Amino acid sequence: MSTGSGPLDKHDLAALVARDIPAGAYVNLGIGLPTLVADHLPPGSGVVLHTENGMLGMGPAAHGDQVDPDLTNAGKVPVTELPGAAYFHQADSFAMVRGGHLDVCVLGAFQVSAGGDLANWHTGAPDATPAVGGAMDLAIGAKRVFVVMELFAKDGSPKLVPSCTYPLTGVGCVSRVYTDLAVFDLGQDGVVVREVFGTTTDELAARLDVPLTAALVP
Amino acid sequence: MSTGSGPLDKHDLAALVARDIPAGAYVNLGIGLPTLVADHLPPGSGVVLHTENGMLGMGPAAHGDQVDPDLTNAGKVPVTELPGAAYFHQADSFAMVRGGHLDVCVLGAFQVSAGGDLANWHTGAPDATPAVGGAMDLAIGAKRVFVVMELFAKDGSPKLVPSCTYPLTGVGCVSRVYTDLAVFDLGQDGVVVREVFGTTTDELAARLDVPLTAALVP
Amino acid sequence: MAVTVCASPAAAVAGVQDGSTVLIGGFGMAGMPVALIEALIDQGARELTVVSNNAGNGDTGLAALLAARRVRKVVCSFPRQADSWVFEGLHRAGEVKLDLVPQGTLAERMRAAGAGIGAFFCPTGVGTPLAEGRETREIDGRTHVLEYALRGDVALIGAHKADRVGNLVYRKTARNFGPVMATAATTTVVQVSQVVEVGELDPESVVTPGIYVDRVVVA
Amino acid sequence: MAVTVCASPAAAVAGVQDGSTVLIGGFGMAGMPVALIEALIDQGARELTVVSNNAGNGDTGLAALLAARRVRKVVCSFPRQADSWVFEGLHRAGEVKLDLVPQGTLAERMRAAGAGIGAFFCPTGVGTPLAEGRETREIDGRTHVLEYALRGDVALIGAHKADRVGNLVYRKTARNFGPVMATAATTTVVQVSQVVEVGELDPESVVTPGIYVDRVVVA
Repeated sequence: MSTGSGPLDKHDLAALVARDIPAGAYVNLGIGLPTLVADHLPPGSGVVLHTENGMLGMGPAAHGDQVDPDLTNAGKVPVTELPGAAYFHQADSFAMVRGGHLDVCVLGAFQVSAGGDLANWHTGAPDATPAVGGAMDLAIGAKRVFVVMELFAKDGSPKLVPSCTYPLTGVGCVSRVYTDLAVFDLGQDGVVVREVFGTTTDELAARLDVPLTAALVP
Repeated sequence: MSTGSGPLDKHDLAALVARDIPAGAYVNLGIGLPTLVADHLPPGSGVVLHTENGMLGMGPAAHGDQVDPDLTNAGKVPVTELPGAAYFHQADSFAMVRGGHLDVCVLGAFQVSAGGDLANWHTGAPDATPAVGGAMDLAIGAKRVFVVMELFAKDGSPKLVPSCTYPLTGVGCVSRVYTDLAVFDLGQDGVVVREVFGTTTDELAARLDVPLTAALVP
Repeated sequence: MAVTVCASPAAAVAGVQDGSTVLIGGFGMAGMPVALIEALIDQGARELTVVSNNAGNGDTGLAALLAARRVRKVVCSFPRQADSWVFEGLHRAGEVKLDLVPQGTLAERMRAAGAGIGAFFCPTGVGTPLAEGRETREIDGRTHVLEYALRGDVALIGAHKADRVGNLVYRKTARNFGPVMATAATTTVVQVSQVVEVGELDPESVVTPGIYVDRVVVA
Repeated sequence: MAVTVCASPAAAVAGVQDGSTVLIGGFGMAGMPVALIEALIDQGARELTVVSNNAGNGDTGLAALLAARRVRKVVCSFPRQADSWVFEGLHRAGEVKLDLVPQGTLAERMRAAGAGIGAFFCPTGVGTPLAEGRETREIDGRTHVLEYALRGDVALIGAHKADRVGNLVYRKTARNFGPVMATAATTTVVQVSQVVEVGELDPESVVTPGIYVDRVVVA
């Protein structure tokens, strides 16, 4: 259990997630912060990135002459193709997602509940245009769903909550939450604090409304 | 309404079916007698043959050096590939069948009922090993199902019957029956005799246990 | 039946009826059949239900169809994008209905329509507002929601090359919804970069066999 | 996770448990992974449920597995062929059970397993003995029967080429059940003619992406 000198910035957080992705894993990275994880996968890890618009073996973002309007990621950003890639259509792509073939999916979140419920598609605001994309498929489909987010919202309210107040994306699907202040495992043992960054489990327990257990030091 | 000099042999029967397949149609020909229909499709008809083991654009049987163990029809007979062919896997092949994309399917039969029920997969004999293959999918999937068979079994019993005594393949799925003695349309008007060969509608009516209507001469 | 290679996008979209359900391919702009959508605007069909992953970008293509007030309802997974102002304005004003469907379920419902599957039990969305009030069933210890096949009258899709019998190949992630939509519509219209002779496409690499294609146009 | 290129068919089928459900590719002999089946006979797993389109030809391959009395039940569409004497003898003697499934439903049930679909409503077989006593439902004016996903512990399939990350291409109608079974099993083992380097297969033409493949062997 490492403790740094303070909260993690988004790049450190992405690096932390990347560290926990097994070599050779098939991984889907959500839009936004999760996308940064790709920059921290070690060369030769053999990790294969899936993009739900229809590709395995996605490479880094495309620049300049590499840009091809027919080759984008799920965020519609131009990307590149790695050797060993494969293309497939949407029904096949989501068969892959929903069928439990991805080893890890990394998603952002508005809220995660202690029981692993995920809310990341809709704030519930009545005037907001709802948009779900592949979030619900990914939430219930991947073997392990990691969430990466800041632990507290801009207004200071915790995003790891006893039960989500925002509309759900999936029920009991999140197994680990990476935040700027701590990493949490969610499971049968409740919420286990694996690592803290510039804080302590006791401090976190005072700020969160969910019971925390400190992980046994290995 | 043509009347030849006598009952049709199997090649005349196959030619008769081929005559009624529209140019450019996508067609599946069942094992046995229906397979002969391919030999009678006029050159340039643009008819595309589907074989349910995973191909569109099937060509004639392969001979000599053409034989490739990786290229067979649904009867496991080596066949050839025509220009414009496409290969696909079993789920895609039967999605095509069941989804109503084939214009015509030509099948053999043990029995067909006046209401269009088809029995062609199982004699019902208790010691027979049952085998269905793609017969049930084809029966309910194609836009039009033609049956080609002899009108009477070897023991003299009619194969066009008020209701099938053999186990069914599909319910109300057959729209036309080609036999050595006559061609029948099955539909809302009951059993309509379109053509007879070396016999008359009255003679047939006497030998069959289903009400017949003579087609209006066009 | 046999494919028609059309002389113009206008000829390719001729005959679309008012009130049709139109499946429109593309994910963002990749695979979006812009010329066919523009021709559909000129063609004039109204009261359309549009099924597409997104709800239009900028002011062209699907956004222009929406702006021309031809669309009654959009069935999609992700209408909210940086440049989806046309849809958002119409939706907020109550002028276009939205039926929001998870992306995988959207694809699978169209696949089901093309594959002769009436409905299927799907684990996506269970316990969320998108499954509220819907029929569910426990299968193998997991709750599934019943999803019905989603069929189109017309599909407008983009592909890379067609041969003269309608076999299609796509390019990279522009493949997306094209192959699925081609199977799910009564009439499938394809905008391609090139029409090649029969025999030029490798039969092992054809993605959409010609049986699913009715009209092709180079645009 | 990453693919293992195995040194022998024996290594490729190591660890198959007694009582497993084994999906075996092929339509007749086309695509039949004969070397893997022979290795499975040597490996010795018993009480297997075998899912395959046919029930063995002649005295080799699946027929030999049956003759070695390793199979408790066969799930297939077409067990009766000119040379299926081994299966027919055992079935008539009551030593092997038969679960007969229409060919398209067999494929679709495995696809459902691979695609995370719990069950689906299918029009095939309605009103026939194969749907007797089963749950049905009227959808869109047509009766459908409920079919459940069919999953394997192991899939043994044949393909043409694999690259070192497990992407597969097939040859002609030998493709048949391979791509579907690869998605439906916990462990997928593939017999290929050739293993090529990463980058040698065209990403547009890969039929089975490596994500579905666990072990590959040249045989």
